[in-house]
Amino acid sequence: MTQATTRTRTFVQALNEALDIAMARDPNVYMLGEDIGEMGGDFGVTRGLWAKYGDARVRDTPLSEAAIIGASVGSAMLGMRPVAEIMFADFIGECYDQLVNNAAKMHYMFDGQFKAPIVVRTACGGGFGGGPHHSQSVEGWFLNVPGIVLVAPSTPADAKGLLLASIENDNPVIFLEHKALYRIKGEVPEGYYTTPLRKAAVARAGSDVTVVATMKLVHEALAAAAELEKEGVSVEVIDLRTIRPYDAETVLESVRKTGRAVVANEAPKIGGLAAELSATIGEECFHDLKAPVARVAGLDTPIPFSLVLEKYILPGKEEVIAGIRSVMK
Amino acid sequence: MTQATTRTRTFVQALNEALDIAMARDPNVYMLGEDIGEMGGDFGVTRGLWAKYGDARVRDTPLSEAAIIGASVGSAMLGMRPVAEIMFADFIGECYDQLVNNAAKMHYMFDGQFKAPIVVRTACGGGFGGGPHHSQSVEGWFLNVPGIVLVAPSTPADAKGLLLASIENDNPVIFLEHKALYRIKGEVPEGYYTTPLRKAAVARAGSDVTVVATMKLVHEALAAAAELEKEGVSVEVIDLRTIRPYDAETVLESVRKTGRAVVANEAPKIGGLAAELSATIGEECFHDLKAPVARVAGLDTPIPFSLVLEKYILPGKEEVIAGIRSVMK
Amino acid sequence: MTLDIETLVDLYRDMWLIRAFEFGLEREFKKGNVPGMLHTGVGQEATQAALAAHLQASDAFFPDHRCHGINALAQEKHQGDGERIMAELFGRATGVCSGKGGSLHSANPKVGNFGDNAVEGSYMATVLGVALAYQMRGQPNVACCIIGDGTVGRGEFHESLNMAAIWKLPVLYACVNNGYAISMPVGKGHASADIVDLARGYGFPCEIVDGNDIEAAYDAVQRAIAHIRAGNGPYFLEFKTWRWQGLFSGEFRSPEEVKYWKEDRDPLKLAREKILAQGKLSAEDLERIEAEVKAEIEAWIDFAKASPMPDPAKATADVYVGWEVTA
Amino acid sequence: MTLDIETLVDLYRDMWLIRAFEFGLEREFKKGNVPGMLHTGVGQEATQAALAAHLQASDAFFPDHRCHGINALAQEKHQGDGERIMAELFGRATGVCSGKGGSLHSANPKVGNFGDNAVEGSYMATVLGVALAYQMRGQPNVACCIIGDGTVGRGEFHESLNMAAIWKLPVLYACVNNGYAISMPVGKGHASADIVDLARGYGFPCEIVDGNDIEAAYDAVQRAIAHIRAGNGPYFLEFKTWRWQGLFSGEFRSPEEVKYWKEDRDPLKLAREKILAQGKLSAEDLERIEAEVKAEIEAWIDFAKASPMPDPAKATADVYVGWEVTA
Ligand SMILES: Cc1ncc(C[n+]2csc(CCOP(=O)(O)OP(=O)(O)O)c2C)c(N)n1
Ligand SMILES: Cc1ncc(C[n+]2csc(CCOP(=O)(O)OP(=O)(O)O)c2C)c(N)n1
Ligand SMILES: [Mg+2]
Ligand SMILES: [Mg+2]
Repeated sequence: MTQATTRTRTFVQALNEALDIAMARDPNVYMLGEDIGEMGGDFGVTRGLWAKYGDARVRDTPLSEAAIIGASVGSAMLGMRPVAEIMFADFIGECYDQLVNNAAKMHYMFDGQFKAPIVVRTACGGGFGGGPHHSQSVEGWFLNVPGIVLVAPSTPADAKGLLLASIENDNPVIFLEHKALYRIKGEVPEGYYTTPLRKAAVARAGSDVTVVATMKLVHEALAAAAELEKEGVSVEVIDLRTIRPYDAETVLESVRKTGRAVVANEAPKIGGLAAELSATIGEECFHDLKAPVARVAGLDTPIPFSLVLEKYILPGKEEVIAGIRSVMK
Repeated sequence: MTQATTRTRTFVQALNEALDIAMARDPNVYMLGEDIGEMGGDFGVTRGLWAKYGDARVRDTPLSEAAIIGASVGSAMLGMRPVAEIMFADFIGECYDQLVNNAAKMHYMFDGQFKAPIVVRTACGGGFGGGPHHSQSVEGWFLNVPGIVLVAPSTPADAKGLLLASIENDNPVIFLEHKALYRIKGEVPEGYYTTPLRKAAVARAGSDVTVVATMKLVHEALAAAAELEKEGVSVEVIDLRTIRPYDAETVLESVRKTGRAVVANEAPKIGGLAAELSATIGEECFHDLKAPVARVAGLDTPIPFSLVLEKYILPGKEEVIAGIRSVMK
Repeated sequence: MTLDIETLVDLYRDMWLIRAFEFGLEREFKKGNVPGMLHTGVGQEATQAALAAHLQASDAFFPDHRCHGINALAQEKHQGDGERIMAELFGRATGVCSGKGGSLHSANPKVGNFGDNAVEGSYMATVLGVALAYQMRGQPNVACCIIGDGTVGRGEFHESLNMAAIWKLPVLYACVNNGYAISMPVGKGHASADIVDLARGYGFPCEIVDGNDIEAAYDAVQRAIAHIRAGNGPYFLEFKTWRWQGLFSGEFRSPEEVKYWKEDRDPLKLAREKILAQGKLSAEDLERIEAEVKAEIEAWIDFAKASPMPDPAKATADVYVGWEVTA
Repeated sequence: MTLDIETLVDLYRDMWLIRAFEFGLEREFKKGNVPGMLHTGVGQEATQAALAAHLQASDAFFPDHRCHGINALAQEKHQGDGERIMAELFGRATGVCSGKGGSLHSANPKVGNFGDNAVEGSYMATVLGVALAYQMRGQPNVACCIIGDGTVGRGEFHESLNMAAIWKLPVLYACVNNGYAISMPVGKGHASADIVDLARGYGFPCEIVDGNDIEAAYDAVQRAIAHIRAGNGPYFLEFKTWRWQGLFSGEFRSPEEVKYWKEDRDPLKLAREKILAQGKLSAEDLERIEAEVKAEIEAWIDFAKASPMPDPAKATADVYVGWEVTA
């Protein structure tokens, strides 16, 4: 990301730019999904691209999630670069077999003879009263699946750079777009660039405690860090960016430095990303840790509809602050 | 389990007894799945029950995994007690949405008005050259799913008692049957009894190190313990039995006593059960731990066909021993 | 066929209730009083009223995202408290799911409402089990799943129809073909614009019904349910209709199409004409009914607004039956 | 129709190769030399040989669990090394997937073999994408998925046929209806024992073919592929056939049924009769061919057995393209 010129763009606009650039650069790139054509998708991420690239490369599909992923994978076997949209991440259970047993395993089980370079863009995350089937964080469903790549941007600039990198990557990528971030704005470089996969970013440098966060919780962690700075606590915030396979090095280096770690992820705590990070930190930084790693995560429940209930179970700035305080004791 | 009379039975026979008893005790119990009728299932678990209970209660289905789980859940909403068989756990991706978004959430999202007391029996685990789609350990796919119960017996007696308890339980249970255990024998009490869910067992008492294991790895851990005993290392082996929600108390109590922990699970290491256990032990036993928690798990790969390859990536006794040695250092 | 005037007027009232419910709800949604997403059933009232008229509290129906109306009718008919559907949509403690479900997950087994599943079409599998339980217990009930034309794209469509057929299950498939799945026209998303073409292969009766003609809809549902209750297995009804509103809809339909459906094919207008043609009620009689229904809906909205929010701590209840959540 | 003698004899040889392959494999499996599970295609040779005869290396086919034969034919025809299919089944380093795939996951894109997926039927979705790539690139190729009658139960059957229809994709559905899915008779597992009844609604051509008559099968595949290559969209062939062996099969079939299919309807016997009827080859000529093929298969088995096991450390290669596995 050495581009000089940046403009203020929303997360959605940044994604849209990435798709436009990828489509223009490589005729093998095409998109498919429900209502992504003339309508531009439920969240407007593909807006304008159907008009520009036409029916054949911006393909509206029926409500057939398994067929969407199957078609993506099959075309990728022949060198196409499909970018599929699964409207809400919650629906990815409908194509779980296609992703886990076929896309993720194909390169391996066929001894490297096929690749499945697909990107599955999907809107995840809660906070808007979407209820149990429109609000989930699904990274936990795929954490234990070798072969899958999970990418999770938190800023418009990364959204663009990571999406371009994902489309170029030769592995099947599930690209998580947190709905609460779609409207945030940030400086986005012009033109083509990629942000490396499998590389975490230090979103804020600090020396007392490390917070490893994803997506919306990066912002909550930054807000928590700003607040705790007033109390003299220096918080380092690491934006994981790629969830699988993740950049343990950057995480561990930071924790070795600070000696304290909080992992923050919106999905339910039990069996989620926070557990994996905590386990790895526990293994690798055993002698550096001054306090147990704290997990800041969703409560172990489905996501209720009513906003007061939803707020109760999802983690936010306050929970991150509490997590930090717990490890500072 | 206070029964006096026990008999030697295989794991398969023990499961078969449990099904027979459950069918006899409660007319709401019925079974459905592919080839479970006259044929008795791929592994013979339902053998003889079709002849005894007939077509209506032992239902052969088409190759329609989503419909099998859908039918189970719908009937459970009206108080039936379906026991579904998904022939190989690997195929559960085909009904992932049905389990995760409907069975697991129904009680919650409908405010307790419906229950989904289904049991989904399924054959998991590797070691026989089954290849990438007939060998997986799938507990990792459901660890981050609140509302799901994961049960995983390691002995014939527990297989029977846990299956009866699962059928009686009011929650949706995925009942994992490790294929490598089907033919093992053990003492099994006669008649009806249940083994409590959500309660781990101390499979072997010890004082130097705790190994928390599941299914086949319980046996590997016991073998490892026997071997290390000769070297003067006293290993406590905990059989988790219920994987979600699990019995943290028994685990933590043991680790607090021994100060050293190894978690052993056949699924890939990254993002799996071993991570969850390690994280929780790290949080709760921070000051008791004399060494970092060791994870003994599968390598981060799909399961290859050729036996030499499969053996390389799956954990066994040797890997458990290495794990124990690493924490004894 | 011609319905007797009492039935027709009752149905008219039910249809009006649906429309008033949806318009009131939409108004409140736009004001920011209703969280989440909104999909309304305006234009599809005849189909919903016909189904509600024939389904008993001991039957089961799976409502989709446009079925607030049928949910409210069932609630009103069997428990007399339709306002609890409204309250659920407002996320209140008095809602049928105490605010946990919302628009897309309102259920109440006591009135036969087996709940929406917002993963469109997943309950095409669930409905099999409900029907199977009826069959195994020898109960003459019907399990009805209401699906849109778009939802037919899901693989479960095939698994469900096939299993219902081979097991002769008492399932009523009520396919509400309103021409679109969000922006996708039915003839573009499916091999046939007539969904029955995809259903006929399973060998049970399939019918196309004018979903905007309350008499035709009422009659078809009656016929289908009689067939099912008599133990003859599943039945498939495709209601041709059109939705007036719904998020992400307007811009993909021509002004002619909109005019045709709203002016020439409005199910309420058509029903009103039928009633007046019988010469037993006057336009004023109907206006009185409309005003009464409208007032009732406003009372429901007031009830919802005045209801307390759920206790936040309830958010961890009922994850597991009998077990507390520990994290 | 009658095939010319050269074609017929070639097909006879191919069918014999399949049968010899399967019998040899089964023998070795019983000796414990082949790990995992085994499903053979004995009895279904005509269908497989007909498909193999018409598919080019630049086409794609998805073989199912009984398709060792078609895999071997493709491998032999396009690369001259059918023994690498055998070696794969033995889990050897010389196998087409270096032992990583085995019986249920043998693939080789160079011969058009896009690999089995042992989650039965999942590739009904994958085939769409292969066909879509051909279509988008203007290539006149065919993507063929071979599915059993039982596999038709999967929801992807519907999603696949529907999407292939609306996008007019060059897909050949080759449904091998051998009457059973493990123990489930086709007429019990499906609403119709004729799978075409479930496929016709999608509006593209569907045919029932005598899968044990090599001439009928050859002809049907030719016709279907010509239709597809000409850009007319998908085609569905249902081959009626029967499998001799296969795990978990025998006990659910009556002795009469077994006798009928093995004696009266053996595709090899039927083909032999056709050849001899043309009067150009003698029984001895055919026996010579059979002996040659048999010897070749034994050589393949010897090759497989003599091949090295894979290097265990390769077990962590190729999980990700370009990235090493770290745990
Ligand atoms: C599995 C799944 N895919 C996609 C969606 C998003 N979605 C919600 S409604 C809808 C369109 C449904 O169309 P149809 O069934 O015709 O119902 P209509 O809205 O027209 O009444 C879609 C695609 C969903 N909820 N679930
Ligand atoms: C999704 C899935 N469900 C179940 C199985 C187990 N299974 C393997 S083969 C088979 C029967 C398939 O029947 P059919 O398609 O008719 O093929 P046949 O064996 O008769 O050739 C089944 C149920 C599987 N492999 N995948
Ligand atoms: Mg519609
Ligand atoms: Mg078959």
